[in-house]
Amino acid sequence: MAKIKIDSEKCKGCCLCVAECPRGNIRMSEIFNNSGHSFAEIIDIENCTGCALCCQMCPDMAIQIEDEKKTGKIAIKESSQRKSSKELMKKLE
Amino acid sequence: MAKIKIDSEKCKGCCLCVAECPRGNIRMSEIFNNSGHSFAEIIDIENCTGCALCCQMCPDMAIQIEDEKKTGKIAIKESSQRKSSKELMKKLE
Amino acid sequence: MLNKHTKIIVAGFGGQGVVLAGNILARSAVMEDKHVTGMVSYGAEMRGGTANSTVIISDSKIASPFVVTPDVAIILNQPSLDRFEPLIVKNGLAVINTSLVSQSGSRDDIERVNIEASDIANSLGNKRTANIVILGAFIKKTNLLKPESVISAIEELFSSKKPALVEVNIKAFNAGLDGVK
Amino acid sequence: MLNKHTKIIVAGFGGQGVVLAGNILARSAVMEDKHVTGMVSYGAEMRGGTANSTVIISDSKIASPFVVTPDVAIILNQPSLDRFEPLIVKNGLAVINTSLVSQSGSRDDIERVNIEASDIANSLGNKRTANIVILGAFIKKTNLLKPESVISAIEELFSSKKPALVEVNIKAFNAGLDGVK
Amino acid sequence: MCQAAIEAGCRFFAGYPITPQNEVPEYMSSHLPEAGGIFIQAESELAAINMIFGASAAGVRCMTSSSSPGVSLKQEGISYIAAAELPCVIANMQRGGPGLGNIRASQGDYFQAVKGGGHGDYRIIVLAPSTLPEIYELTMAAFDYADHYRNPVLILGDGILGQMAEPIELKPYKPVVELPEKDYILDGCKGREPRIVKTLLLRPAEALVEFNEYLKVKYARIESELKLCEQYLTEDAELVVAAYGITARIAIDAIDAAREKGLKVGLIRPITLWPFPNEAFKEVVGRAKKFLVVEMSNGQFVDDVKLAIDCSRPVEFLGTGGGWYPTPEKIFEKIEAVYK
Amino acid sequence: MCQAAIEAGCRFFAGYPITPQNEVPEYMSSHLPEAGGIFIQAESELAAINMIFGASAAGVRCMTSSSSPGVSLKQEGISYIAAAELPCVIANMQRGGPGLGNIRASQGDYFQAVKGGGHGDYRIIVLAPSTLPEIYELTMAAFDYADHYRNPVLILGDGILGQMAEPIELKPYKPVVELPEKDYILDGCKGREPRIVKTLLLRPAEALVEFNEYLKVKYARIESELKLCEQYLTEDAELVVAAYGITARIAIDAIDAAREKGLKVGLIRPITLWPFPNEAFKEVVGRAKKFLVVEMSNGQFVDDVKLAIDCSRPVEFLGTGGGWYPTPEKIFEKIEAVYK
Amino acid sequence: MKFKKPESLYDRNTHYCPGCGHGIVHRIIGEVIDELGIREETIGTAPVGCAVLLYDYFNFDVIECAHGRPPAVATAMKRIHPDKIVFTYQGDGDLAAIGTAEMIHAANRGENFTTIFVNNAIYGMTGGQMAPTTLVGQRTTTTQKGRDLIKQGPPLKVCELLSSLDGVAYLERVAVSTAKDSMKAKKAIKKAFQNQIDGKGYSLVEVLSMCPTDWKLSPAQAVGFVNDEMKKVFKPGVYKDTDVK
Amino acid sequence: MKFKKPESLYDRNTHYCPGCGHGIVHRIIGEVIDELGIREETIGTAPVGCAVLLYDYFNFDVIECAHGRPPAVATAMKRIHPDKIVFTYQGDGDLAAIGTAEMIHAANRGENFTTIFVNNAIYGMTGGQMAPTTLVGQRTTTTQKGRDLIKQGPPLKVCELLSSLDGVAYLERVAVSTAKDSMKAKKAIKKAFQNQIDGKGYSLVEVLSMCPTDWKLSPAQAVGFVNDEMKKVFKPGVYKDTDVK
Ligand SMILES: Cc1ncc(C[n+]2csc(CCOP(=O)(O)OP(=O)(O)O)c2C)c(N)n1
Ligand SMILES: Cc1ncc(C[n+]2csc(CCOP(=O)(O)OP(=O)(O)O)c2C)c(N)n1
Ligand code: SF4
Ligand code: SF4
Ligand code: SF4
Ligand code: SF4
Ligand code: SF4
Ligand code: SF4
Ligand SMILES: [Mg+2]
Ligand SMILES: [Mg+2]
Repeated sequence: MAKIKIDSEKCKGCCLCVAECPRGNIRMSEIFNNSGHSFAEIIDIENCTGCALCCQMCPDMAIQIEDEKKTGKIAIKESSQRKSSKELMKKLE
Repeated sequence: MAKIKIDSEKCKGCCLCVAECPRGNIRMSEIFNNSGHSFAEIIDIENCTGCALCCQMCPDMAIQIEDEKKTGKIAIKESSQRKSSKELMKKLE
Repeated sequence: MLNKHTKIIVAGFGGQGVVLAGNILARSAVMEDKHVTGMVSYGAEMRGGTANSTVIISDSKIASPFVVTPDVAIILNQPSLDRFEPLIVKNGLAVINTSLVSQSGSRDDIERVNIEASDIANSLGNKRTANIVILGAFIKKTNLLKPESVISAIEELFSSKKPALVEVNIKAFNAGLDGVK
Repeated sequence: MLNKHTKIIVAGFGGQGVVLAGNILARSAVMEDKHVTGMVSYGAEMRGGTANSTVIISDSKIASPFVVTPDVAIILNQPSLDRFEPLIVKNGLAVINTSLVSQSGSRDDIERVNIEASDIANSLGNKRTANIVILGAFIKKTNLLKPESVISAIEELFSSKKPALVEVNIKAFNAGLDGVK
Repeated sequence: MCQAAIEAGCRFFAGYPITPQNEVPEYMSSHLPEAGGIFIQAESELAAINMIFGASAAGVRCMTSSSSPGVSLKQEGISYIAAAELPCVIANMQRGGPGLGNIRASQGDYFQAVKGGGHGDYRIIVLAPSTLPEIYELTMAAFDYADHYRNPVLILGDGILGQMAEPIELKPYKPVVELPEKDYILDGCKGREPRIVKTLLLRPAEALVEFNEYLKVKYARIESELKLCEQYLTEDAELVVAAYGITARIAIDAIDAAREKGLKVGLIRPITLWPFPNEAFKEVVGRAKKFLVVEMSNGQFVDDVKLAIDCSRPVEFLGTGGGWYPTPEKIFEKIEAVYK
Repeated sequence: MCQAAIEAGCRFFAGYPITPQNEVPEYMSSHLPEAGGIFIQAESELAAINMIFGASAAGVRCMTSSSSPGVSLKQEGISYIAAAELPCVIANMQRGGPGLGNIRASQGDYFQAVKGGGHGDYRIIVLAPSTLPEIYELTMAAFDYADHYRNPVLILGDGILGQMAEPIELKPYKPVVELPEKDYILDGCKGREPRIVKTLLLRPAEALVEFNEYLKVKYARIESELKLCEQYLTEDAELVVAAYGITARIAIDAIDAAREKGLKVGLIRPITLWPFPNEAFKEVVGRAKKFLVVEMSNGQFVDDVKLAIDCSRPVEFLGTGGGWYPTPEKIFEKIEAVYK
Repeated sequence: MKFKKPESLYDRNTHYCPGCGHGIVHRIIGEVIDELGIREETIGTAPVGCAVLLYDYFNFDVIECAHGRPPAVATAMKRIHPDKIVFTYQGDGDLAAIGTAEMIHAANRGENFTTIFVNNAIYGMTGGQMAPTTLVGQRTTTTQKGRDLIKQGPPLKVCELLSSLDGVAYLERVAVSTAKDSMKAKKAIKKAFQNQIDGKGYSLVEVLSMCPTDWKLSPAQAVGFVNDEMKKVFKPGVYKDTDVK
Repeated sequence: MKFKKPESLYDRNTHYCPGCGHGIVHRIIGEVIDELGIREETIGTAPVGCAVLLYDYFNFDVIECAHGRPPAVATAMKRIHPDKIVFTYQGDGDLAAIGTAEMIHAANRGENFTTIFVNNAIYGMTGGQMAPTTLVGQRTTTTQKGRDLIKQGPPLKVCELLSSLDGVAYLERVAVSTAKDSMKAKKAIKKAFQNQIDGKGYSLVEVLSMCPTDWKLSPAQAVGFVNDEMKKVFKPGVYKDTDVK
């Protein structure tokens, strides 16, 4: 399992990694980061092969892979965005 | 016989026509024209085929052919240069 | 400086439609035969970052088109509040998109209108209309321009380029009007 | 204007070496520690046509380097005579290459030195040295510069570029000196 | 500006994109062809100005537009067009300089426009509008002046004018000066002698001198005929603010404030920067004790003000370089400080 | 000029041929490589000036040379070099303009050189030699001023200076001002922080304003430190002729003639055109009753003379445009006419 | 597998729009320079275009040039510092429009520097005007009905154009529109730098790149545009390689 | 056989040096324009170069352009007067150095005018400096030891360069160094004008031409230089012809 990290504050939400992942293992967040972008998240860290195709495609160097050998937890930086759009939606119902 | 004419005042003495004439029928004058150039002369008008190769090559449009059918005299415009270099040479001897 | 004109700034992310909002205001004012000037600034950034659009509306001739100290600030996101709130004139007005602005401002000598413009826009099915929602709130609060003028301006500006969007934007504007008691 | 300097013009066809002749004069004057300025003009033409070179030689500092009214005109062909003879100062001098100048000039208030420079050059086997021949005549007539200086200048200027030509040019210069009684 | 140009019969536009004036080529690219005109996005500003050279010689009303660095690249071409006496309109929406600078509004190209950034003794007519309605009017007039005098006309704007909105009352085009017949157009010599458009004047040797003498007379004529200038509250002003373009508008706010405080301040705003409206300045000099020049540069326009009044009054200066505008507050402060 | 440049350590030259300054690249092409330098015949003047931009940033003393139309093409680049504060030497051997004009000597590019033909508020140091020995000296000094002030220096000559001969006493190079260490050079960031040479100043928003404020101070410093001017017989002159470059030499003949006739005439000859030697003019003003400006243009230099003396004396003018020089006779006539 | 920010790049957010190809190209260049160990020897040139601020991201010396003139600047730089590594980074407006002459002549002289040419078929920075490389039919702000073959001519193909020049050592066209393409692009860019180290002369890599903003497409659509439209006209491949006879 | 001055030329002596190729090219153009009967429809452009004064010799409308910019001027001229015949006459400095960008872009846009490109491998007017087309080893005033392949690069081959451009209709390289060549040149030039009449787009004929003066050769030697040296590097022939598939 690769130690893959997506820096949510670097991510600009372009989704290019999503299309690139052969495992379909990346999705876009429902919350926004500080710059107002929905950002990429790994769906299932166990499922990631560490092929780095996502990294190859990311225009913002938001995805890094620390080491393929060691296993570890995915560290998605917490977005400092306050409300998810889902929450907002709810309020409106 | 072609009615060929070389305008000695147009001629700048480049000699390009001389090399081009398949009949070897052009030579350079021993006198100078008003601009100080030795100029092209037809050696033997009878020998000219009117092929116009000389005209094709002349950068100064100094050679014209009036009509291929009619015969006529070659009209080399008289240079207004006063002395030939030969005359000068003689004086020095 | 001399308060003969109403100076308005609309500020937000590039992409939130601040320029369009400014244009709609300007166009509406022209329809009411007022004097008006509009200006756009992309800040120091070429791409991304904040953008703002300023409009001056007046009954008399306008000299300087610059807005340094706005009477009204229409604020679409947090960085814009941080930047422009301090510049609002005393007793001025801030119209704030509270969907994207959490920290409330620091001034207590200005009036405030809060509206969850982005949320309302989302609920209308087009999140890009938050700029229009907030315009509605602004108009309702100030009565600076007639709602009809704004609606005509929206019709005019969209119908040429994106006629499909006329309807949802008018809805958004009305939602904004209704969003303010 | 003020006759403290000797103003010389060398004029002829482009290609007759007027620039070189001017350079040799200037160089010789420098060798004699005189003040000197030189200038070249191609007339209005880019190619062909007439060229002239002017030199001022003086024992004192030279202000304007222009020669409008020469003290001496060294004339290599007919058009140059026609153009520059009228400009020569009263009691000035014209040195004329009579090989290529047939009509004698119209001024009777100037001195004249005639030399068949082109013919002499031809006889030396290099018709391009007419410019040097005429320089010889000029020096002989005026004694403005020492013949040795001119010869050194010729050596200097040719030896770097075309050493083969040093000899014939010195010959030409001497022929010029001898050509004037 | 574009609408005005098309209305005035402009039928050829060549330009190269540069912020802050991209709206111009963008507008032209779609509207000019609709009006039967030709729009070319050139490969560079050099190509653009030389296309204008060709278009003008071909006989149509033509225009190009750019901003500071791009206008620098056009200097050789402008010198050629002036030398060939071809009419054309050039717009410079100035941005902050020098170098790449920034894309804010600036008045840093005054010298280039008014003194001439190209080589040789030529002059171009320089118009400095301060509102969008004025841009509209002056653009139309620019084509007329260009044709009337057979000379390039430069509209010296700035990034703000390029990007602001203001209602314009559309007026149909009507020439403001007499338009001479264009007898220099190249369109094939059918039924007439061949024509040559050229700027090389080699023969006779005096040809270029004579041409320059002629230009001098022509320019003197333009100077005597064409001077536009606006005044505001100068009748009794003891301090006269001199400013042009957008800066003049800002100054008005400051002047109004000063008047409220009882300071007798007025404004003089040249609309033609060349010819410079010297007479208007001379007229004002009789009353004013002092001048204050305000410009968005570190001091270029100020020289012409001094020369216009023969240095007969103190000329104070408030300048902001680097694409920044002076606020009414700052101008007001300066007014208070220099007013005595 | 070339010898002086090489002697002063110039090791990079880029140019594009143009009459009348072809001798410069021709000389450089053979002699610079011999001195271990680099000569490039660029594909255009634009390429040449931008090569200079690169060469200067790379840290070597560098130079380019051209004549009027070619210098117009360099205006954008010059603005960039000034904005990047890179030292370099540019020569303009002016020819007759505008347009292609002719190839005679001219002083028609004064405005372009002194006011700045490029965009933005920048200044370049302008040196105007009048003799070949002076060209030799000033060329060496030009490299020093450029390095000292980190600013482009323009040598404003003319076709005559480019093509005349005059003996020069060769002197070994010795810097005329202190030469600061070049801490801006780009040569790879080994052992140091990366360096950037740039002219775009976007962030913070005030960056460019501040830079322009800084430039203003820098230019004021140059103005206070560097002013070269020569005077001739001005001690008792009632009429002072103001002329620069080759024109000043011609004027001297006329002045000598005037003196012979008892007219008290002198000459003031600025050697730096920017900074303009205002002080020298102010000093002369105390004594002189009138000025006569002589220049080979239709009137460009004359404005600076007026400004230098605050328009406090009448300034008469004798100009010849189009690449023609005024003869001593003509100047003398004018002197007689205006002398009262 | 490991994937980290190269040392040649600072750890900063860029100003590029979401999905912009410039970011990918930057990353590749950074990696190549790291791998070749030449960061401290490198001098980059910044163009005028969206990448004008590249010095904010690259961790080595950079000179920002006038629009279109990087090849002239780089020529001087490299001649003066023949032992340093010099590269130009240019957009299609910069390289193929205003800077055509400088590019062609530097290439033809065989100047020993490297050019990374980012072809996004548009003027990005100025807001989406037609570029010389805009496709026929492509809408831009100055060709609102699509580029017209008759009025604006066909797109300019830089690799094809340069391939006839004797002075050029290496020309390849790549893309960054898929991960695979990016890896190929990296190989090409590495070779272009290696050529310079080996003194082989002028090398240029043309990179087909996305500009979602000015194409008015989503990033995903933009990728599609490169893959489906651009590659058809601008065929990827090696156009010249003096190593291969 | 008859050989007379064409009507499109005035009966004047030219300012060209003895043996200069410009005179031959002028004559050919004059004849072609006469034969096509388009004298009164023609607008020529003069370059900056030895041919700058061509309007003194041609008997039709001419506009003299800034150095290198005739293609830009001609573009405007032809677009405004699509029914007139517009041609540029340019030297190698004008077209292949300072005017590279204008030439390439006019060609690529497929502007429907004709270019006569007189390649004499030197800057004639300014006194013999290196041109982009100067041969390797050729001495000029700025390459006194001969053009050096490393320092100045190889000569720029314009026909080869342009042949990849989709916008170009016709490219041929000819010479005027023999009578035969001149006749071929005439054919090519006639076709280039005919193409314009037929609306086929950009046509360029490159003419290898003599400059005895700046080559420092006699006219006869200059002819030899074209035949023996230039033709080796600049191979005559048709480089593109959209008529031929
Ligand atoms: C002389 C000059 N002309 C024009 C501009 C305006 N300008 C800035 S970037 C640019 C084009 C950018 O397009 P490109 O080179 O393709 O880069 P991109 O932004 O697409 O990456 C232009 C025209 C300028 N700065 N300077
Ligand atoms: C902007 C500018 N740069 C340079 C020149 C000088 N110049 C005049 S002609 C010429 C080159 C001529 O060479 P070419 O184009 O080959 O024509 P040729 O004389 O050989 O026929 C140059 C560089 C100029 N007039 N304008
Ligand atoms: S490394 Fe490969 S498998 Fe893992 S998320 Fe990225 S693309 Fe998917
Ligand atoms: S490619 Fe990078 S920037 Fe784009 S969504 Fe994925 S992580 Fe974010
Ligand atoms: S026409 Fe032919 S044969 Fe007669 S002179 Fe000329 S080349 Fe010789
Ligand atoms: S080719 Fe013409 S110019 Fe040359 S020598 Fe013959 S006739 Fe005279
Ligand atoms: S405009 Fe285009 S090229 Fe520029 S940053 Fe945005 S996506 Fe990238
Ligand atoms: S210099 Fe050369 S190209 Fe020019 S006229 Fe003379 S021979 Fe012809
Ligand atoms: Mg691009
Ligand atoms: Mg040539």
